[in-house]
Amino acid sequence: MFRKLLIANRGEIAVRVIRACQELGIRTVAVYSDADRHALHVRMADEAFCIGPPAAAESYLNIPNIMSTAELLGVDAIHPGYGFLAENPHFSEICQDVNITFVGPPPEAIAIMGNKAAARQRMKAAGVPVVPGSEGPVRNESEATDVARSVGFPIIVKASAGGGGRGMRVVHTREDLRRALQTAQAEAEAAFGSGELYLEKYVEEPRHIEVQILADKHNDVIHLGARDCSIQRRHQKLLEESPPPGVRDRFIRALGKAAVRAAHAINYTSAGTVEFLVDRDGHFYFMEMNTRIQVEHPVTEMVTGTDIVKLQMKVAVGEKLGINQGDVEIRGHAIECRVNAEDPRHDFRPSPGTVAMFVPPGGPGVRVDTHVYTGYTIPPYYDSLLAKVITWGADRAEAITRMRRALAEFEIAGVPTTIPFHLMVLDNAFFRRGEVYTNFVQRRIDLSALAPHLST
Amino acid sequence: MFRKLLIANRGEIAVRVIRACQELGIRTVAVYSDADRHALHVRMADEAFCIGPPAAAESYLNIPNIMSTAELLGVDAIHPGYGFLAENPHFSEICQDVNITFVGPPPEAIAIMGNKAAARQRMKAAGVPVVPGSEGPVRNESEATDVARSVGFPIIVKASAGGGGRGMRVVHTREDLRRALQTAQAEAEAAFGSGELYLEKYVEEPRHIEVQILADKHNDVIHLGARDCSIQRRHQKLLEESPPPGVRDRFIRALGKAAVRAAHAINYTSAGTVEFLVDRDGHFYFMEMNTRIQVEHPVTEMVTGTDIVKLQMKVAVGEKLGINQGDVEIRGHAIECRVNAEDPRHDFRPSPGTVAMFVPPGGPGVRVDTHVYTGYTIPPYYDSLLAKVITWGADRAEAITRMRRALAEFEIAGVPTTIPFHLMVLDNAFFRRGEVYTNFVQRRIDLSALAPHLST
Amino acid sequence: MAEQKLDLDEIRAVIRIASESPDVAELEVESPTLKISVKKVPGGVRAVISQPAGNPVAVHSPPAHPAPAAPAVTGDHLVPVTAPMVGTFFRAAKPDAPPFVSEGDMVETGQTVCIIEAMKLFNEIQSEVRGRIVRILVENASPVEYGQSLMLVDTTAP
Amino acid sequence: MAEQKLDLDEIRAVIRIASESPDVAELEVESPTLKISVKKVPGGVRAVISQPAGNPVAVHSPPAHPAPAAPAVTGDHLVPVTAPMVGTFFRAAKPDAPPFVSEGDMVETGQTVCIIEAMKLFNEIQSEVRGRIVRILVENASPVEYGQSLMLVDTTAP
Repeated sequence: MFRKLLIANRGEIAVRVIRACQELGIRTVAVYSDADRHALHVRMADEAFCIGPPAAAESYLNIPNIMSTAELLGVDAIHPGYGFLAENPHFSEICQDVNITFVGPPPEAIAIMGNKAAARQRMKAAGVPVVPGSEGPVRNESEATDVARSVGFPIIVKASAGGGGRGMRVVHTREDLRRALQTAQAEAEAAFGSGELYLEKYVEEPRHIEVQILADKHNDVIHLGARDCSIQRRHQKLLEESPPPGVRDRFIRALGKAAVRAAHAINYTSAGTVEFLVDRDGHFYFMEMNTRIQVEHPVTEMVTGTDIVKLQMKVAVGEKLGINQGDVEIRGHAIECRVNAEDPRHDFRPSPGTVAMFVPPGGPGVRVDTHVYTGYTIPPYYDSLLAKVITWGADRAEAITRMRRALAEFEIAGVPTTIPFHLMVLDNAFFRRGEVYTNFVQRRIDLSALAPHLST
Repeated sequence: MFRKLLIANRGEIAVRVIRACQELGIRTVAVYSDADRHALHVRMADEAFCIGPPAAAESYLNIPNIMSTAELLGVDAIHPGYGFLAENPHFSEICQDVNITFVGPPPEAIAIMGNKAAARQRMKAAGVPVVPGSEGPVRNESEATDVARSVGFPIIVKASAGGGGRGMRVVHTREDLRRALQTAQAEAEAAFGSGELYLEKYVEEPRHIEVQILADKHNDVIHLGARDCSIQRRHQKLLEESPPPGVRDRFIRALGKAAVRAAHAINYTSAGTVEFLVDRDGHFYFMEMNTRIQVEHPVTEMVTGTDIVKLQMKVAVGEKLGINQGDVEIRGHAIECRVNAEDPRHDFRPSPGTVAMFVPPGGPGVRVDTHVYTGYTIPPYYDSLLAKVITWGADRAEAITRMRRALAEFEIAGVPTTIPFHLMVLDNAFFRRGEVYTNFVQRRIDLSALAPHLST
Repeated sequence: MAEQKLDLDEIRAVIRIASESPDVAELEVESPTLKISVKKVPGGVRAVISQPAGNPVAVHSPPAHPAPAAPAVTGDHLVPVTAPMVGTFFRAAKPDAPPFVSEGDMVETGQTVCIIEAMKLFNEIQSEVRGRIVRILVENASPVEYGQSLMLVDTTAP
Repeated sequence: MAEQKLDLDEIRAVIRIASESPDVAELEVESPTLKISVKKVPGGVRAVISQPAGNPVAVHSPPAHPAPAAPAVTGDHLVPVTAPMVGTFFRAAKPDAPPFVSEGDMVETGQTVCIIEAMKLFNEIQSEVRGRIVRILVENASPVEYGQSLMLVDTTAP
């Protein structure tokens, strides 16, 4: 196993990685920006090194300072967490060059999945269903028109380098196609530096279901079942669960097989997630692959009894997975709510500040992953995730009532949080019946019904 | 289900019961002494009522004030937790008289198991192995001599009403028997108001293994596997685990069957625990039955995926258990450490005080049951339990390393705790091999090796 | 000469300052005549006020579950009659009987001022001081907690 | 004669100062008529402020992971040279070359005072002020964090 590992991240995921290292007997190095001097990951790590000013570009994205720290402190591995440098093939390559193990997939796998159009072609070739659309990028309007004619409207224009909804346009008629191509291209160029576009049939009211996979360096790939992440707001996941509600085991096995095929097709190693769109008729389509640990990995850990971050280390060091697909057994149901320092009563605006009191929930079936403690000041520079609450139940109903209970007892004073929003979702009759889709929040949740903020 | 339930207890178990009620949609009434005005159970319950001054005899044991509160606030059930009134058959009877459901067994079952000599006879009659010894109480020295001759020395003299080591004497030779009988009788009379004694063969270096059972009012009894509670200090359990290490499944099934037989023999309902002594040759003997929820119930919940407190409510209201023995499946391994406000460097002396900072551990496989929060003042009147940390692992080794990690990250400022002691046990080679017995702490742990307290 | 009475407004102001400062966990203010120490606790503020020349006075913030009409502060001259048990508070021996006492009445030490019914038993509650009943804090036939203030007696009344 | 009323604005001002100083956990201020002690919500770092008559306020706050000899605050006249990047600190351009500066030397604004090696590159670090090097805080060839104080320059030196 590794001797000493640097965590190139902050917040709850840095804490999560440190915990895994402690259980494996690996020494840890935390890096931190000036704004994170009092952060929990700094206090928990064996060593900590300041790598720059608050702005992420100059600290958590500062490859020279991170690599200097890694070399100065003699680490033999780097875990990138999620976000920041986690899906930067260049960073993964630099680690390789200086003989430090990057706990993640090889640079080539990151790069392929980073280009959406290329990934789509590759998956199609491997027999993984993709949404009907263009073969790779479209070069001009007439190509686009041909594709639209063959798959039928509505279609969606997407940027190859895209993400987060930018460079994306839904087109309902042939007449709107040209303008959509132009604006999407301009947007993509501005946002990602590449105007390359591709087309897909627009799947209406889809569910977002993803498969957790694990791959070792001995060509073994397994999946750990599926997660439903349909409860989103502006493409940000807010609540995730496993297994997906109202879905047959057979369907999940089919998804799992497709995900394993996807991983094999790009010689993937490490933990990864293959995301699928599922339409109302139960067809599934490859959407993208996240080549890193994900925020919502704990729901899978809770139902499978695995520790994905520890397994990530195990395969990174070159060991065999040690688990066959037949060993993976799903028990019960797990839900994760992302508690953010955002005010759901005011359009989810981020609300940094000092947490005057922080009493996390506990008791049976409750897991909390957080970097927050009483007295912690949330810096305004990074994302607003305060804590992940994960509940396990013998069935979905128990997981839901337990989550209600856990969120109700979660005491966070000093900043508004998304807890009132989550309680609304948990109480929603459609949600309780398992009727979820990616536009659930717009269609089913009336945010104006949230009681006015007490302090205003 | 119940409409409104009163919790006749305090501390973490009151919080535990409130959590179960919240998940079941039952309104809760907390009762509290003057010293517990700011306690977490008071803050979490729907209603709270002060029932007396700090001394337990005048508050948590004050049956008139508790019953008055129950009637005034119109509750339909009372949960006694553990300790205090939990095993008081009189209290259970009063509840029956006023038509309030006591969440526990019927008074007769409590009474039988409260008299150790009677329980022993009853168990023997039911075919549950008991330690060889007297048939019921011994009336005089000559009877005692006869018993000692037939089972052989060493023998142990015990008080029928006993507990906590009082009224107990180990006798190695015939010559010592008379004095032992006299002093044990005097001690038992002083401590319990009854000088009734019985004799058992003294089992040397036994393990303490107990079986969790659940019984409904429809004559169905199941067991949820076994717990090893051998790590004790002066008859106080400090660390518990499930399943017991180094024991075959077959043995646990045999224990389970004996425990179910014991429950049937006394028409038991509710959750209960049958405790066994296991000798070095693998023979097991009924020791006693605890007719209540136990401190260490979470380890069983973690490996079986059940919620014992919720099941306790379910059977109390008259529903069927809904689980057959065949549904009970043990997954992985769980350990509980009781973190007490006691100083292991000074003979475990209780250390009440204000908890200046309290950051409980989190992450995968960690459960914390506690009533403590940053700023909480531990009153000096009650027991010293601060928090139960329970870890789950795919196997015992993972549960142990996870517990090490969790305890190391547990931040409790302001009072000394038993955490350094637990870390010593977890690191002990004998413990790691599963070689445990009730005198493990005396034999294997060198308390003087604990580093001197930093603040002295 | 020196004014020994507590300046309650001053105390309130200091507590307010502490309450309104989210970063502050404890605040101690000491002047030649007064020492105020405020410790914030989850869900409330605990304040200890001492007058160097006088007796310490404890101020409890309202509990999470407010007891019905428990006065936050009682002056030196106001003594509460408190419930020695849990039960139902009655002002009179029978529904049609006159109340034992009313606001404005003088009471002697040992005089019965109300009844608390508990477990079907009627317990007469006596005043432990002599003085004038200035306020009855609990509605007739209400449930009362242990220690709850039932009425206030002004011991400086002539 | 003396104004005995509490000066609430003064208390507020002290709390504000404590709140605005992220490294400060407790603050005690004592004047002949008033003593104010503030404890902030626990965060990990404890600061002790003392104000002996006439001397400047000294604050020392060791970070959770003590960086080698990094003073958090220096007097007005002492300006630190800080590391603009992570790397290895060298006092000289080559192992056998003389150090750029030594304690007691005068330096001009823009004068190279040390080198930080990072990613095989040698970065010359310049002083941003003119003054006398009163202390070199880091051992030659030691790793330095971003923002770490490397040396102190006394700007009041003639």
